[in-house]
Amino acid sequence: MTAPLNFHLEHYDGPLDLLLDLIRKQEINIYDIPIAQITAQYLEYMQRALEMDVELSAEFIYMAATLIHIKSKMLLPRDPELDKLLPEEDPRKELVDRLLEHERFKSAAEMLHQKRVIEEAVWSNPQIEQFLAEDNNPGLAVTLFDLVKTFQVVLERTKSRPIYEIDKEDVSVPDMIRYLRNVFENESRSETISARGLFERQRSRRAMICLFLAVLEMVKLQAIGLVQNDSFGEIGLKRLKGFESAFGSEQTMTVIDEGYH
Amino acid sequence: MEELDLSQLGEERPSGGDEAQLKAILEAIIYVTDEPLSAQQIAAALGHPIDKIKRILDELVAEYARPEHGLTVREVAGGYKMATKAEHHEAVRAFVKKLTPPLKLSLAALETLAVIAYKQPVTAPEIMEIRGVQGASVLKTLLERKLIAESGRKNVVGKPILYKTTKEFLVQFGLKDLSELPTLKEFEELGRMEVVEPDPPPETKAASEHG
Amino acid sequence: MEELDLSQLGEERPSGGDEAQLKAILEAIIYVTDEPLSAQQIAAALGHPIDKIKRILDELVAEYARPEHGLTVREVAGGYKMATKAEHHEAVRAFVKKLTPPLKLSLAALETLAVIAYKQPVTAPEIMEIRGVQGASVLKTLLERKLIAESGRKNVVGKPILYKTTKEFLVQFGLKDLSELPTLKEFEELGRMEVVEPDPPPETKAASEHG
Repeated sequence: MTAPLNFHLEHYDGPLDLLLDLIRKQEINIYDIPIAQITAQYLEYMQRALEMDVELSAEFIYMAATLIHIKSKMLLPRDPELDKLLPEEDPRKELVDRLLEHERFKSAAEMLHQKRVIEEAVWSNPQIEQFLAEDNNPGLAVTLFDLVKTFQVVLERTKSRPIYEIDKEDVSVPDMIRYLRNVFENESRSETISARGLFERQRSRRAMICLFLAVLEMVKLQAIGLVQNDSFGEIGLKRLKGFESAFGSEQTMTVIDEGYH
Repeated sequence: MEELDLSQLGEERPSGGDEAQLKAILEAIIYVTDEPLSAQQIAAALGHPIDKIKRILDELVAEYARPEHGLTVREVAGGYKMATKAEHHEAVRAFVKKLTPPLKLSLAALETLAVIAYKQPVTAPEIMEIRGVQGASVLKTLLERKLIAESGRKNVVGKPILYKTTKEFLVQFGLKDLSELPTLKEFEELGRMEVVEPDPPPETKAASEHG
Repeated sequence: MEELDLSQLGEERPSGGDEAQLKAILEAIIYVTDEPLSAQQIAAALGHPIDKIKRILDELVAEYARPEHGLTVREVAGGYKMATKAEHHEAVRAFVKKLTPPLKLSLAALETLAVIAYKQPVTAPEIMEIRGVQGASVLKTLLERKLIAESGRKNVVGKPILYKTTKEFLVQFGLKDLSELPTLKEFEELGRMEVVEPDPPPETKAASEHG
């Protein structure tokens, strides 16, 4: 059988779209679909798509299976007596219902499109800016979607955090000592922390220098020690007994703050 | 800036002049604001009874509806908004500069939007079932354009997110509210009418199916 | 899909006799443009004699001058422009002020809120660590808007304050409870991020933090 249609191979947005087009273009009564004919045409479309390397999604294949299933069901002879007792539903019915439902939404989409065409011909020119107070700075009106998207962006940024110079005033040696103190406080007592890891997390050269000086300060205070397990291995930072006495009160930090001021 | 006592603006002094004054203020307010304003919002802010505000707004709508006006006061998304009339678009277009940002939606996006508009709140799997297509990427477009929004979760296995249309949807499609959408049944009847009954070509006769 | 033929919407070529139509078009044009348009510009664009355009423009000016209108068509800088009448400016300003503003958040605030929503309870240093930004926090803004609240202190040295989102947060984002927050996985399923908007360079972001 030759296909009566010029298929626009990439045109169909799913198998329901293709089936509807086959039915409507041939002016077939949707309530009495010649299933063998439509199945053949449908399979031919898939064949052609295959030949032209058009990728068909799984639902096209699933629909092909459905069509063949319906076709085989319709070929089975039915017992007229049983039919009287237990009238069997038309095997095409479920498919027809789905097609009709799909078509209704296609019409609804068309209706929305027409409404947009009208809206595109309408212009509004609000002048609210003139009446907004200066302190009424515009921000973002946000939705849940914005919230998730923002979080995603933050996480993406964390992954590919670039090295850049931040404001010179931003990081100081005392800052870095506090930072290290926090890091150690969040780790279990015996944990060795990779020095390289700490430096890699810094985002500016200045921060790295401050971190380096902070490490030296803390070693001097005997709050932490440096460990290296084998001669060219990773250098690790380890919390020492002096940690508590050094940071138990704010006094140490006050002295350091003054020293670096 | 000093807060003006809005009650001075003609409240409770039932003379015709005051009503004209109030109408003038309503016209100015609708002209100025970018969001559709509901009668209730306006009434609350101006300290006038809502009935009175609504009556004067309806007068404004009727007046601008007359053909000698190129502007219209429309009811959109539950509020009132001033705009040009669509029928003058050709003449106006030449003078418009970047006023309405274009909203171009693909057919897939429009269909998805239609499903959400009619079935809301609805989940992504339900939308895909109706459209017969996998893939939810158009949902992202619609969310980004604020035409749809999340609306809780459906209490079924997997707790899928529910979606609904937004006020922006009403604005962009010029709808007063959702009830203004034609019913799905109306589309069905349209479809039925199109079925040009008998005369199927001979080879499509159902009989040949079974033979 | 076919373009809808807008000429069906009732447009007729403005003929000499149809002055009402022409007046409507002039009204729409003056409304739409931000710069004052001269009669000459309009006449040239519409293909009508300038005398006629000028006469109808004068009619518009006279009509809008009547007290029941809050708008005015003014001759400014050799052209015509629509605006609100000065005598209603205070009323309009007061009205605009009273409009309940939508929930507006800066990008920094939104980022901080997102981190708290997904990582709660969380401390300020942890938020900064995740955001990768140093500098003044926007926690105060979020606390003021009652979107977040304090939730005890973390049991580490310095006992930093923990933050969590509030009931108001749920209300503002239409969530029944926190379990309704979309997971990042769900978000990603909405379609690969096509990197729609290029991320502003980190310098600008850091700068805006301090600003």
